[in-house]
Amino acid sequence: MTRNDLVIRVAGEAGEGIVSTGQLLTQAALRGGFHVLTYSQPPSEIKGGHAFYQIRLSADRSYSKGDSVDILLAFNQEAYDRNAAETKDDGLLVYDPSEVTPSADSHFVQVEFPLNDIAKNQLKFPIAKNVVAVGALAELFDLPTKHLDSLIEERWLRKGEAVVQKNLDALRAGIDYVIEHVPQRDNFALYPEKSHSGEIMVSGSEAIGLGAIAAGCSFMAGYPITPASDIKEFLEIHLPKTGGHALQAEDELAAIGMVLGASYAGSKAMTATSGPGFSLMIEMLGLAAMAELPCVIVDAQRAGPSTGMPTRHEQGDLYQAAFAGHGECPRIVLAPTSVRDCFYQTVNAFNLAEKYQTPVILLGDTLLNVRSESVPRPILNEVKVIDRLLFSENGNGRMNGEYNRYVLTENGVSPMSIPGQEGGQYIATGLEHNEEGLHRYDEATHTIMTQKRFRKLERAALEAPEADRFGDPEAEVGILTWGSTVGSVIEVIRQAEQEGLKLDMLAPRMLMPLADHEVRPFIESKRVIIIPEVNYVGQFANMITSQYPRDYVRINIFGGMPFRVDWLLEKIREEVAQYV
Amino acid sequence: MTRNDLVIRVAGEAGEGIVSTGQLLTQAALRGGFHVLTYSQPPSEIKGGHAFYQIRLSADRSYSKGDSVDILLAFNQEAYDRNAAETKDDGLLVYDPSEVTPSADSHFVQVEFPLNDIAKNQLKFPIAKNVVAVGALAELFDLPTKHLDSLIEERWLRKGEAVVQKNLDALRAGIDYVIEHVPQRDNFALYPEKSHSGEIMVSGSEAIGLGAIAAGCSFMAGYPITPASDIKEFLEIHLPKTGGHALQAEDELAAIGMVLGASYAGSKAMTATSGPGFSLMIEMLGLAAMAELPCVIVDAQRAGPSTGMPTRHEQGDLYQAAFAGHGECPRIVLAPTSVRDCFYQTVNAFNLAEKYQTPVILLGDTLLNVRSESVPRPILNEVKVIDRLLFSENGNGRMNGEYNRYVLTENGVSPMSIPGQEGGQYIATGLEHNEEGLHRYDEATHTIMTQKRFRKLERAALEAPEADRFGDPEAEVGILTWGSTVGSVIEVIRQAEQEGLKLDMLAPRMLMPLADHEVRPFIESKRVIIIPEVNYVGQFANMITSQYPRDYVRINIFGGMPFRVDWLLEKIREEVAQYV
Amino acid sequence: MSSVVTVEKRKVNDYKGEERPTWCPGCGDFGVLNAVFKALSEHNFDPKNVIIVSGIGCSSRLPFFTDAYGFHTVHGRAMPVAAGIRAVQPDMPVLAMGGDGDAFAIGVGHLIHAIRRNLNICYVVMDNAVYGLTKGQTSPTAERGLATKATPQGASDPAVNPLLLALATGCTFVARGFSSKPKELADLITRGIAHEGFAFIDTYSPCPTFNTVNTFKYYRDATEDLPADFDPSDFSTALQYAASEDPLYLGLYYQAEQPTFEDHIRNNKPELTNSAMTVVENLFDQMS
Amino acid sequence: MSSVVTVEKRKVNDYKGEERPTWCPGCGDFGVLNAVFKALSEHNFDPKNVIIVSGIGCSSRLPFFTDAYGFHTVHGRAMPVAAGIRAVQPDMPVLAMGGDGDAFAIGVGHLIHAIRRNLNICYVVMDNAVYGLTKGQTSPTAERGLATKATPQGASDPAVNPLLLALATGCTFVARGFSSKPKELADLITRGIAHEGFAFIDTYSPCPTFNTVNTFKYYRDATEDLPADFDPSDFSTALQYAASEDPLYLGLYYQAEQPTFEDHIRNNKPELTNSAMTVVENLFDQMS
Ligand SMILES: Cc1ncc(C[n+]2csc(CCOP(=O)(O)OP(=O)(O)O)c2C)c(N)n1
Ligand SMILES: Cc1ncc(C[n+]2csc(CCOP(=O)(O)OP(=O)(O)O)c2C)c(N)n1
Ligand code: SF4
Ligand code: SF4
Ligand SMILES: [Mg+2]
Ligand SMILES: [Mg+2]
Repeated sequence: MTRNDLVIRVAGEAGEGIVSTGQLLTQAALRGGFHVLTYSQPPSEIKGGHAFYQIRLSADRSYSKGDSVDILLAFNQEAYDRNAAETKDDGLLVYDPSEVTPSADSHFVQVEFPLNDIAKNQLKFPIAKNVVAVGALAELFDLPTKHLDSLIEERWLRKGEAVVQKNLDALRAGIDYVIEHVPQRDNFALYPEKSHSGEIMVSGSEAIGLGAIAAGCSFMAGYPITPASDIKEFLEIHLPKTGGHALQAEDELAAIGMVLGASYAGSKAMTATSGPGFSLMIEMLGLAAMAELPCVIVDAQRAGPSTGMPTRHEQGDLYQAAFAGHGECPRIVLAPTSVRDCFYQTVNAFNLAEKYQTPVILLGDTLLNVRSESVPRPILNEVKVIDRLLFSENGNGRMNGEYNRYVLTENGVSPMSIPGQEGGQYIATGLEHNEEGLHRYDEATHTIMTQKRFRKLERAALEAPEADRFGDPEAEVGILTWGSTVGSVIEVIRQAEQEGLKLDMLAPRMLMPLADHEVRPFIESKRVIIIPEVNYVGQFANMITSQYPRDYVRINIFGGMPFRVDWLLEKIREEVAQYV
Repeated sequence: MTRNDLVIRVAGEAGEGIVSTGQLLTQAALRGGFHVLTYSQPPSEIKGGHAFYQIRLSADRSYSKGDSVDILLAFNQEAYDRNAAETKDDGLLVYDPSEVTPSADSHFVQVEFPLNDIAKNQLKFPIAKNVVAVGALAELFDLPTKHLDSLIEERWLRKGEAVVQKNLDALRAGIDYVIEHVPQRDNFALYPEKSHSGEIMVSGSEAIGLGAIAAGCSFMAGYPITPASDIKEFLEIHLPKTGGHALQAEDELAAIGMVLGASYAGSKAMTATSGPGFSLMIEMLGLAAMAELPCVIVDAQRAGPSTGMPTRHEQGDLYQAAFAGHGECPRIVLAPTSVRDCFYQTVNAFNLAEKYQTPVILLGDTLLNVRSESVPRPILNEVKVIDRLLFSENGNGRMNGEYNRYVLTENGVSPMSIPGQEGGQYIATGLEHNEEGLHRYDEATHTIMTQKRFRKLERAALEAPEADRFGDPEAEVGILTWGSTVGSVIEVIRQAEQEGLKLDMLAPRMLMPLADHEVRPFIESKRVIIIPEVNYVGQFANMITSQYPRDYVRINIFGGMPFRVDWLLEKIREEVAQYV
Repeated sequence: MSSVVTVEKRKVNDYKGEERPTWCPGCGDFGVLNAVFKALSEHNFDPKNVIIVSGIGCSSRLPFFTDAYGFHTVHGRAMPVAAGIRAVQPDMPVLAMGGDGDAFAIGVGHLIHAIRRNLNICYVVMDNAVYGLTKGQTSPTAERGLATKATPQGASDPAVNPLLLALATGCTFVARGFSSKPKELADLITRGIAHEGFAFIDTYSPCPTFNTVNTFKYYRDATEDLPADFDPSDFSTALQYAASEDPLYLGLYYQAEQPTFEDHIRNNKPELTNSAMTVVENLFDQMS
Repeated sequence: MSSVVTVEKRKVNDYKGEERPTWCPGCGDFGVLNAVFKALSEHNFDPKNVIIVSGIGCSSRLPFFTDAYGFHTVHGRAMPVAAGIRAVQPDMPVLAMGGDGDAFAIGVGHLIHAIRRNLNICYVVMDNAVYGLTKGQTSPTAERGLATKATPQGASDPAVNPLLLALATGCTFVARGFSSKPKELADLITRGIAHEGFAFIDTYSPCPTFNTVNTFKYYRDATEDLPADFDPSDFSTALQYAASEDPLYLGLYYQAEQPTFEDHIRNNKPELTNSAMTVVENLFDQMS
């Protein structure tokens, strides 16, 4: 029997090769044509402490991390103790008997694997322990060795032939041990190579960075914060290749300030942060809205409030993204629904920012930003990039013969100028202002200009990026959700279908403003609507209710973890039962 | 004919005695037993420019500034030009013909009043021009001179008898001029003294300062910002008298930081700011929520977004007060509905902060904070003050024999300790933490502690300060509103009643959480519910809808001014007509 | 067929905006504005090639009264905005203008980092020891005890010394000007603009409306020009003169050459850059 | 009937918390923690009468490992929180502890104002030239060019000199310590706590995990004690030594007496204060 879905978890002490073991396997599986989706949990300690790296391999695309573990590789006793409960009863436990003693009543298929002994005594190369483990695991699920061979070559070539050979030997030792000692390993073998070859392996943070570059971003300022730092670090390295620049500011107030300066000066500019930093940017979010400066703010959400749990997951910043800012402060909020979508929604964020001259907030989260996944390689010449609408000397943006930065237009968008442009001088300001940009406090000006700024959002809603749809459009039960929870929901729907329960999902990618043409028909066509989200008050559910008053079923968790597919399905079953 | 309601506006160049003229009249009228309500509009220029000071005098209590002006005193041509339109057609225009030329088609009763000439040539005391004007105006509405005489004595006594006498002469000159030249002034005379004697004249900002002191506030940190600076300046002077201290921080981040430090150290502490400063406090709002530190943040709203219109009115920060902050961040939001209420809601803010160990945001606004009004003197021994729940060595807050700062309780409130208290040591932190206060990231802890923090809000809602009610409880048309808009609504309801239209108003004073026991019955008992507010998107209406899904009629203005009573009544009439 | 282009030297008036200053009569900021016009005309910049950034305050309104590009930001954040502008347009002259509250209270953290980066801009702080726009509270440059109408109890902390602060954080051009010495001030600003790196010019600019102590007369009596033979390349002498409280010296205290923020940005780019899509394709390749 | 109270001198262990430090093995912060324990025991403070305030960072976790009252605030805001505490409890010793990113990047504006106020606390900055907790980005004290895993291109700006900064803003106690000189460090902290006013102790505390340049060995080689006859009352010598880059001096650079924040608060109160309700009644009277 072969399977088409396998979850492998490598667990042990942080910093002891957990991540490198996982990554080697991940890349080999990618090249092997599997779909790969990773999940890891950094330790709460500053260094050391327990950590794991999980890989889900599948023939078909998978959408969530996987509820439970098929193969657990436990490097030490703590790793066994902490992860045994999440391992399936018929799962496989691989462990070094010199480190781990499984409990007596364990149901697992157990493979004693003298990792340390092999590395130290057989290979005389103790640090190759991880490569031995990789060989063993790969053999368990039947990964062709060629991919591992070439990866090892690429990785250690710089250290010379001898090192490459030693690692190849280690790999072989792991493979051989499994062949010899685990005869019934069929149960863990995966379908042979499938159609995911040619995909790229990318994390959400990288996908955002790539999207930014593709969209024409030329400036990024950030300040380190988990789980957003990776975006800054990615762009610090790669943005200069296009002539752009990314830098570390002295704090988040400075980061957003720099972004607005860069935007004023003509650049497509962004920052990336997490909750605490985002909170510090709120005053200048208002400045961007008032001065109508395009900019993109990525908020990679983590569990809050305050410093909260920096390495844990939560969809807790939607309120903040949608409503923070003093006064009536228009902005657009996008939420990608998968790692792949991080790329596309980042492009959309820049396009919308430029087109509507307004701040755009992109809501990532710990799950999306940290996860690596194999995704189809985006086709770049299908990616549409929108540039700034500039005033022209004898067309756009003129009034009484002069350039007027905030000239009133039907859609609220006024042509911009860029410093250096002849006749384009104006003062960007957070004060209320007239069409010329001069500050004015009269009733008429404030009324008209407020309407102008919000008119842009009305238009933007009509052009919202298409919502994520999945499931049976005829189903009477609808699931309305957003962001990374989509992954769990898709798997719930798939599983429910096999049980005969029909479900339909709509996940708007633009959360503020909502695209009425998508949301209303969905809501009106369903008998029951369920809104699952990873937060306490039901932030999305409240937003939906205020715009589409009716009853909704809310499902909320808030423990710092994403939805388990089995748990969510069970909950939905219960809820649906009440309505039938 | 005498009236019971009169609006007087003194208009001219800022800094030229407008305010002192108005204040003298105001105080005299207060002592005369009238109800007094002031309204002023500071100029947009930094100095100079047009400004006015308006006084509404009435026998019965009035609730809004008054839609239009009965008596306009125009010191110069610009003052006439700008204010004539807001003066009633049968109003009285008082002007100095050497400065002002009224337009030919003016309908006003016009009184030429050679102010400069009297002051300069008759009295040989040019700077007494304002006092002459005060005399004239007082005579017009028939204010007994004794109050003015004694006020002038109090005011100039320090400068010597001679100066007092000169001012008394000036006053008399104004009175005499009116007696001689304005025979038909009956039309502007007010009812004789009524029952408002013994009231105090206080601005919203002062009422907040007084409330804070009464509630036991002992620390205040702020940073100057319009229209909140007055609160800081009031407390800088008066808080030390109780042994407390108020100070100017280097910015708003520091102000809220100091407040949290002071609160941790055992003090009842507050800050006061307006939108831009409030935005800078959002990160630490979350810290207060997470560490469960009592504190009061006054946000005196002004027109936004960004720097906006610092001297103009808007109810635009409700979203921010209710929803800002990354992660699920509990807080209480109160909105006083009148100047008098500023005192009581400030007391409630401190009481709720202490009782529920959570940040409380008090939403003032330009209208409330700047306006002075005569209000009944609060009876202090009826004011209930709640102090911090402290742990005791052998009772409250112990677990396994040790003090646990965040011990789980039924209502979510855990006893606090104050540095210096034996055995009370704990670390206040913005990290998620267990009952002991030690940082923990597991699912169970975050789930339970999130529930604990929100449980407090559920309880607080049950003890919400009573909502403001006005009108006919049997009316089918309900008006749901908040904050300073209540003033206009009360006058609308009064006027509507005279026309046979029955209306009923509910204005919750606690906006987050909403008190279900008040709001639900009101909503369920009305056929039509109208929600007027001074903002664009209908922030309160959206909040209400998300919690009480049904249709509401929204009335929004956003020009930087409060509702005119006549306009709002007309709008309501139109809306009601559609439903009948 | 060749034509002679005569570059007409621009006049002060060429930099004036349509909007008339809203400052109180007698405000020191008028003098500073004129000095800015003069410095810009010295450089003969085309107004369309100049950007003036400010924070919030009376003084920060200055960009509105010019014909340049301008960004009137929020309170205390002029420095990061200027850095963002320079990162993108490293060749366009940027002036930053604002008040002492803006620079030394809410904005002082950013000031230090702008100085540290050696951002190539000229920053003129109009120092009146009070918050003008919010009606007269004391600012960080107010001497301890300075009482105003808004703060009758007087300033409780000693004043910040902006020059020492700038020197200590590595500022490469440190000067003090005075609004009522228009020629000297214009000259300092002209040189500050020419300086490659962060030029910091703390400028006494009295607020007659809210500060009745630090008046024009006060500063005239308290100040003195730096000695004629003063050597602005000597750091420790600069520190010494900057620490002086009586007299308060006017002029250029210190100037040095150091790599700038803009140098770093230029150096950080490869000689040949690629189109965005090419860079992304290459990264995709590496990720396969 | 009188009883002799023997005040038992507390030991280092009396200040240890239940929570064991979560720092990496070899982290410099262990040494600093021990020095803090030692200094507290020197003063023989009762742990219930000590408050330790910190920001966010590896170093800022320190309060959790003690038995004192503590406030682990948010990134960069330890100073205002400490000021609020002192305003209310001006007699309770307050230590502030944190990292260089916390103090000199996001928090530097507050640091300057805490110094200016002469807030009577002892602030120990654990300086490792990187952001430890966020995995190794360069901090403002990183030398230009310092490359780390998170910032492989290296720091682009010159390092902040914390001592010069403190001196320039009027700090009344300025010192530099080193985590691996526990006795000297404990002594500095002891004196910093005793000092009436703001005691600032920049302390080298290497991060072996993310900074492989500024190691224990690096600092051992680069540092030297201040000369035995050094006079910490001389401001200009202090400036001079603080500016030295080779060697980096350890010890107390400067100490002075100035009115404190707490003095001001005490002086601002009338001799006899009234109950809140009396004060309010009196104000009502004035408003009638
Ligand atoms: C975040 C924020 N806090 C406070 C204010 C209010 N405010 C406006 S200007 C100002 C200070 C102005 O002082 P300064 O910078 O010295 O300028 P000046 O008016 O004296 O020229 C303040 C506190 C604001 N606009 N934004
Ligand atoms: C507002 C905010 N921005 C960013 C962060 C992320 N962050 C946590 S610690 C830290 C820097 C720590 O560096 P340092 O202060 O030097 O302490 P160390 O870890 O080196 O001891 C940062 C940027 C945060 N918690 N809050
Ligand atoms: S208030 Fe002072 S600083 Fe502001 S414009 Fe008037 S004089 Fe100038
Ligand atoms: S990361 Fe560095 S600073 Fe943080 S605990 Fe480890 S060694 Fe110490
Ligand atoms: Mg100023
Ligand atoms: Mg550090």
